[in-house]
Amino acid sequence: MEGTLKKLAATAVVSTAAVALLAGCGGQTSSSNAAGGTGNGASNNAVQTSSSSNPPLTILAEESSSWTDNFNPYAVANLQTPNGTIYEPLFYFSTTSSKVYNLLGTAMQWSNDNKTLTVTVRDGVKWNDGQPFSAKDVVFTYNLLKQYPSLDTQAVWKALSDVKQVGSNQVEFDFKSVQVPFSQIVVGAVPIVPEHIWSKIQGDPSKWTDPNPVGTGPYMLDKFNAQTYTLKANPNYWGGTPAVPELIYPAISSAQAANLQLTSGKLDWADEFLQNIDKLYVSKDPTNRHYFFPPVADLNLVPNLKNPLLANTAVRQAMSLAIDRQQIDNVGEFGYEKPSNPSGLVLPNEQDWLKPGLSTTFTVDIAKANALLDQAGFKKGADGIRVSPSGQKLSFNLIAPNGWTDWNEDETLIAQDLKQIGIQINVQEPQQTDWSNALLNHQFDLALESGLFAGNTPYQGFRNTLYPGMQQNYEQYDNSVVAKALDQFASTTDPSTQKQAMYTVEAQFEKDLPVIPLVYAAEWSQYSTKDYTGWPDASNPYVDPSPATAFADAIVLMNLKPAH
Amino acid sequence: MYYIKKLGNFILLVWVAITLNFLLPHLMPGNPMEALVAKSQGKIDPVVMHALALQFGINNKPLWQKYIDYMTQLLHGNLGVSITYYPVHVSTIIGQSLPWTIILVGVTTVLAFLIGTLIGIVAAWRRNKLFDSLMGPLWMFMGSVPQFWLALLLLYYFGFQLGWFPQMHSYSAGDAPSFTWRFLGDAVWHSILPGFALLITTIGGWMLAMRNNMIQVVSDDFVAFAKARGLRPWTVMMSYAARNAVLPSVTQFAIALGYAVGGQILIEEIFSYPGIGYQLSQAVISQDYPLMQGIFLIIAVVMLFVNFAVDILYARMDPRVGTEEASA
Amino acid sequence: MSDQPQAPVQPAASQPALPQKIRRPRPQWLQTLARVFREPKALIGFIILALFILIAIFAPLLATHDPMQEGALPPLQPPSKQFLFGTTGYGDDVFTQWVYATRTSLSIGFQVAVIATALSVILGVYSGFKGGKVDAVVNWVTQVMLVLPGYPLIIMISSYIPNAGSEAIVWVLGLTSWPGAARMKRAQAMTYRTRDFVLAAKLGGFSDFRNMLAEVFPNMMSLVFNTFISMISWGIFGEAFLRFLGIGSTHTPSWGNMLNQAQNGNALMQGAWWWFIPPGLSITLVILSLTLINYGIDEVSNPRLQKPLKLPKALRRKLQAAAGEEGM
Amino acid sequence: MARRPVVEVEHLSVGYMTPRGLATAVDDVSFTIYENEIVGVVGESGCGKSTLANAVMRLLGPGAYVTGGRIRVDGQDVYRMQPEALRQFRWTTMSMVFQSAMNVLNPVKTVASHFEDTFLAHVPNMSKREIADRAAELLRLVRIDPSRLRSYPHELSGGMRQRVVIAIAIALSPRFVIMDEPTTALDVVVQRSILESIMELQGQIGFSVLFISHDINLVTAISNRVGVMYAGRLVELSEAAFDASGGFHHPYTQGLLRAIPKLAVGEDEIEGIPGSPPSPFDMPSGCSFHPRCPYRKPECSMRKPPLVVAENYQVECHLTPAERRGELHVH
Amino acid sequence: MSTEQPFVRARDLVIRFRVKTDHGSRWITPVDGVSFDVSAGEVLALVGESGSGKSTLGRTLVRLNEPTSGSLQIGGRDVTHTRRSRDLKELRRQVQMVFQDPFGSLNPVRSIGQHLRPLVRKHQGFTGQALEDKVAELLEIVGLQPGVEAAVKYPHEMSGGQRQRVAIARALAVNPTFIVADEPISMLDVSIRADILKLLNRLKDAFHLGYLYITHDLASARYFGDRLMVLYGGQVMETGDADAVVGAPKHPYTQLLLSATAGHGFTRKGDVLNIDAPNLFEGRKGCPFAHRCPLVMDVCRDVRPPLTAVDKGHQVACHAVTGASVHTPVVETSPS
Repeated sequence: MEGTLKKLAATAVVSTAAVALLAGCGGQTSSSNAAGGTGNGASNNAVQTSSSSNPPLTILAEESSSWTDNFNPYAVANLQTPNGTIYEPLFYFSTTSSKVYNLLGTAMQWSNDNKTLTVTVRDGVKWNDGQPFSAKDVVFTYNLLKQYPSLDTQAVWKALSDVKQVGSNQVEFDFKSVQVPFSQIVVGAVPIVPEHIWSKIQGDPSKWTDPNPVGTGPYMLDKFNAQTYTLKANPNYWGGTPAVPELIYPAISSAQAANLQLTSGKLDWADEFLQNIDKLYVSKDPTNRHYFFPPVADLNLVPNLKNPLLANTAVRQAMSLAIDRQQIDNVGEFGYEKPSNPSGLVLPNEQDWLKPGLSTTFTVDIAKANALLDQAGFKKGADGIRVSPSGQKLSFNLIAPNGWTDWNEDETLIAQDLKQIGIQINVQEPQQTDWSNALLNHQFDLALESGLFAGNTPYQGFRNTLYPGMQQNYEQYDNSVVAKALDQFASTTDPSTQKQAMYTVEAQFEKDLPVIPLVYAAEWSQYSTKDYTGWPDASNPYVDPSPATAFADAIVLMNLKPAH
Repeated sequence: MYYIKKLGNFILLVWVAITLNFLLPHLMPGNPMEALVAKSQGKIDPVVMHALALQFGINNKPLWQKYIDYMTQLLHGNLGVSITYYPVHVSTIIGQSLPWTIILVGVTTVLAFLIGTLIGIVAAWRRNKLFDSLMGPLWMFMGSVPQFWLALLLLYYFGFQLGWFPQMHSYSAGDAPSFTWRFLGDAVWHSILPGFALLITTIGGWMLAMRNNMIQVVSDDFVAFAKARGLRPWTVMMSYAARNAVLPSVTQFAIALGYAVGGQILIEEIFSYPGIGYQLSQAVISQDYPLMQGIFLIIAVVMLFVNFAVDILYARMDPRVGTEEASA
Repeated sequence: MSDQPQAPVQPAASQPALPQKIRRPRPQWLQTLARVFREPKALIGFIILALFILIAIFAPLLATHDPMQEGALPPLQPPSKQFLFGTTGYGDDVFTQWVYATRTSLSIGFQVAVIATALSVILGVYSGFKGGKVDAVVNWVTQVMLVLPGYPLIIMISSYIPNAGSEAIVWVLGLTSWPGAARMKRAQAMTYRTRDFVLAAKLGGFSDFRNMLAEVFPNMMSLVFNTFISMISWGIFGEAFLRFLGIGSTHTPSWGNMLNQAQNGNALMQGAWWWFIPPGLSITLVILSLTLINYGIDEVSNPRLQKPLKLPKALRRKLQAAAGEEGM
Repeated sequence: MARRPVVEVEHLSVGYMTPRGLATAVDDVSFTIYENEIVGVVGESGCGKSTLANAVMRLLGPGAYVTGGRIRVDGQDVYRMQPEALRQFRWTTMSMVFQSAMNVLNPVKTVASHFEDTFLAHVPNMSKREIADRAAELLRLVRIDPSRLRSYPHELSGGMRQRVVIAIAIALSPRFVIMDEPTTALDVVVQRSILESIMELQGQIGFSVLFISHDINLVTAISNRVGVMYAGRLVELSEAAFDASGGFHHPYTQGLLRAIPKLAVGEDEIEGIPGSPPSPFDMPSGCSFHPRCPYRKPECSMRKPPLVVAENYQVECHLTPAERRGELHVH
Repeated sequence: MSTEQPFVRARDLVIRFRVKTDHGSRWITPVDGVSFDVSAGEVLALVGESGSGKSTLGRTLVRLNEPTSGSLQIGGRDVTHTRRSRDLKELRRQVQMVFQDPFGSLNPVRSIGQHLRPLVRKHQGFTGQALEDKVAELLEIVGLQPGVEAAVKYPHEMSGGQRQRVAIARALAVNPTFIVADEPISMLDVSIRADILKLLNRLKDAFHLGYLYITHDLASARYFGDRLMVLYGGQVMETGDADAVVGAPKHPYTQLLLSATAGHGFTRKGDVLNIDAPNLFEGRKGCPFAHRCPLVMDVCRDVRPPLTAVDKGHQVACHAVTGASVHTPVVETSPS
């Protein structure tokens, strides 16, 4: 949805920070054992090193009127994307595939009834100031987070009880309880910082701007000014010198300015929402200009289940049947966001988890929807609005943040669709903060909301949305079958047990429709193959293609090869 | 005496402005955390929120306590730390963006004033002649064009379609600000489109005001007396008519200069110009209190200072000021 | 004798003095208005404005498509018989949007003008005329308001109004735009405070309130009207500015919203000028018309701005001929 | 004594263009001012006397046009000069003291810079020193301390301002000075002292004066000859006679004199002229004064009165001298 | 002059204002210790040049100014410091004012009828047709015939003289017993002045009106005033019977004023006099006229001369006149 935040999306820095936070928030453990074997794209590039003559890449990852000289990877408010190319976590868990990348860690091993995770740290890694990297740095990093809760922006110490070095190159993570999926955050979303620098910071390190970042990643800071900063290749990178010698990050303050730059060919990699992208962008240079908009989540119509009318499954079913999702895609979302799957999964990313035999698509069936409502005793009044047996009108407020134009358009379309079955929708567009507060406090009838389900597995998304008491369970769904299945999933590393648990959740989801999925929310990305190839695309969605996904950027960049 | 009174008034107004700057954001519903949660679409874990709250130093101290803290910090010259750019100091952000705003908006304001005033002088002097009947409607039209609309048209046509001018930024990427001709030239080059949009839409106001003042002054007796004395027409026009007619515009000019410090939100956004206006609008939207307050403070102080300076200047330009009698 | 001095000479006296037949002269402001209409520039302004007002009034009749049916048409169609102004990238008819937008934008402009003018009149006239403590307070508030940067303040306020519809925008713009106008009115009202006719009314035993309403206010009509016109401009500009920034409901068609949508939809980049030009040009034309009207009022109500009349051509030629004969 | 004419006004007519048409403000006025002569012109507001002054100076405001006649000053036709020639002619040959002494000085310039501008416009190579010396000398002439050169106009009293203006007016020793109500806004005592200054200067330097005022007593006291204007016409031009009531001949002039309260104890009879001056759009036929004239005859409303020229006066009136004195006609 | 209780009785009136100057604000005293009486039906002419305090004094009688000290009794009631609006209204029912500028004293947007009607309704209680008749009658009293027609006119449609007549009618509408006429003819054309003066005179007799007639013109003061009071620098210089003061002025200032009046003793020769304005700042000493006085003595600069009777009802404040035994006129004063 970034493209739609428009001007209201504040300093995009903040929103990207949040996205970056969440990008890691999904996942499971079962595949983590196997992760060590997954090929690391970076090593492919180790071969060709004569990159200095290659052209630079100009990248737009976030809209900002100007940059500030702050590269502290823990300063949440200003987590600039390139931190992912300067600092690295131990592992990276792809959200668009099941791949797991070994970065500073080379292997993971569960023990102690899935309560202890032992990570083997990579040998021969140097910080970009030439100092050697070791497991000590990893332990230092995690303990720093423990010491300064303000740095622990992923809340890893909520789950951890201890982090300690084992042997020369291993680090042991002790969990308070069995929380296998959460380990992806613990080892996949915490950038490791050098002890020899960070131990010397005076006072709270979260208040330090880290103007000369020392990391292990493939790039390091070159030049900085408020309008543009550049990163240069780290010659000592353990994965070999990246093919792209220089990354340029211009500050662009609005989506429109960014679109202009993009269509002018001045950006090589971007994550812009752009209408008519084929005509505006691709057609200017069809051989080199490409885009890839992988679905990463569902856009849901969230009903407040504490509303007795909306608690009625028949009403939700009827709504789902009446909504023309294709039209929402075509008109509201410009054909970029395909209709969702009834299972609640994001396909094709999570194809592996789909329970066989579930219906594959939503269909529009006004007659059936009307029949469902008739059956449930809702009669149409003189004004065409249905009335419940107890005399209440089927009339609901629908909220979406003001200024999110595509959602605002979607709202209107939904209202038009539901009118046909006698449900009245009052479209409302509160300010983003109010919309958010309404959701958190459950003071709404219907809301548009996109749960960022995407992760390495569907677990986190379902848990967030459906588990009782979760913050994102805005609809207040409470189903013990679902909750039990999710608990079962989290406590095991066995793939087949996990699959069975997921099937249970999917079946319940399709039956209950606790939220009504509409279309997939997509991640935007445009890239040029003029100078470099090897980008993630539909045929090989190895990581999230958006340049706004911090740690994934390093993996993409290490996968690029000169085009000529 | 006159100056002392003005200075006293100035200091008092600065204090009120500071207090208002402090109060206004706090009177608004919500807080930066809520804004951040909203922006992240509500998916920040409560524990994480705790970390953020710690980072931002958000607390539930009573308002008066916060006010005292704020004033104490201010007296130490500390504007605080921005929330959106945490942990960068507000003064750093202002220092980074204000110069560009002053260069772009300040210079265009001055230019618009000079050009508009000059056209106004000549138009009034040659009232109802060809020059006047062309300039009046032309600049009236230009003054009616929405600035951002014109800016976008210019950007798309001259920046995008023709590619004659840069589309964004205040200087070329990869350049570092320096006092070389090349850099200055580059900076001027980058300011042409936004500057033109600002200039062309604001000249009209000055021109019309000056024309009106000038026409009125021209009918004053001292102008007739100057003509009667056989002074050269240029002397009569500039040193008699215009010299007096410009006085009312000077106050307006001060206000315009003051507002110039606030930047031009849309122009800066459209051209990704690293100015303070866009910074401010973003601060407002993200409820970045410290940044908002810092920028508001700068604007208010500059505004008041410019007003104060103009009062002084005005007193020099118009010897009558400050001595007129008023009965109590 | 001279006790009845004009009786023998006043032509009026020779007419029968029947009370019923007495010509009641039009009040001065009506005469002024009539003269404004005779001013060609102002007349053009009135015609343009009238056209837009007609469009606004008859929007439902003029609209060629259903304004509520969103996205039903093929997107980005250039102007044609079917789509007079083409269609948007969202598949809406631009002409239909435009006529309804005219209605919204004009009505917002008028409403803002009503609020701001009323406030500026009430506060300005009252404090200027009354003087004393009330005046001191009002004057202070005005000064402070003038120091706060306008647009950022507006953004700040409006971004916190839940579900900022047109009404919210009207109130925000109306409540923030009175100070400048109030200051002008205060200054003028102050000059009336010591005018002889006001003193005479005071001596007649009438209250200050009555004198303010009956003696002072009617004399300020042209200033009030001037303010009203300027405030319409301000309202229209302000609405466009806020909506372009994305503040306020996007479902109310207005010129600012159309521009916002066109901009979001990259209208210019896609060559869809028909989507981008009408709203901006409409703003320009309406503001221009208002400027022209204000200009006309100025020229007519301020005697020092009145245009000197030229000798009729025939008379001039005759004089030249006579001068030639005389050998001058 | 063979007197040289300095100002010759012949059949001058001036009109203002108004929405209702052309309004004649000065109607066929002719007179001559000789060397070293003071000619006073009196009349009530709107009679055209200021328009006359401005027309002579070729300083008519916007909308006012000379519609006939010609004006020669020092032998040169004022209205046939090129702009640059006119510019140089002004102040070196003719200058003017304006009605509103309060407003004729540029409020943002010092007295000294007014002198500077004036001198430099006509004697470009004059040095600052010379200008300062000359300005000081001029101020002394009008009895103002030269230290006042540094003052701004608002720092001077009305009387002083008017003296400064007079000093500026004679700065370049013009042959002819127009004084348009130079003392109207001033108190009587100040008024008198300024008039004395004017007369003193005129005696010392020698220049002709066209002195315009609404105060017939004042004009009579200062002028050699007095012209009386009514509704745009110069209805009378007479040798100034100090014995006021007997010296004037037009019924209007006599009416004016009767309307003024007298200081002398016992002279308590005053009488206004009935009615008010005609509007330029509603000019009475014949003699424009006839509706207000106590001695009017039938022919007064039918024909324009002839110009009656006598030894020491000229008057436009149908009445015989006896009739004008009201001897034959009792109203 | 009547011997009964005078209608206006002013004693030692002092009025101070604060003014802003280059050197901060200072107090001036435009009216400084002025005492006088005016009886019902009597005209007191107040003569002085600008800055003499005559207008300030005039406005004090209708209490547009409040005296700083002294006492002011009008109609037997002390109104020196009256502030209650009811009492002020009561005062203004008795005392009305006619202003100098006939163009400024009428509201340009209100017709003549609109000026008068509310007053007549409020103060005389007429309504309906009676009100219209009364307004017309008032206008006819001041010489605007026919009244009904004058009532529908707007000020800009009238000449200066007609406007001043309306202003007088407005003052009459309240049925006052006393009128402060502040230079009512100075801005009018000469030919009209006489008629306005005569009108005021006629009203005086018809309604037994008393006037404070403020003017800078000695001749009209003598013509209209019963008694005359010469003011200079806020202080009374000379007061007495109008004919006596003009016919035999005692005070050097009165003499100067008289000699300066054109057409009366005015010659082409004479001394240019010091024309500096009097010092009004608080703390001044002596006689305000001292700096211009041809008879000035040392005592004049230090001691304020008391107002001393030189004749019956004729008082002069001058050390040279009352202090010295012989008075030698220095300026030609005899009218021709």
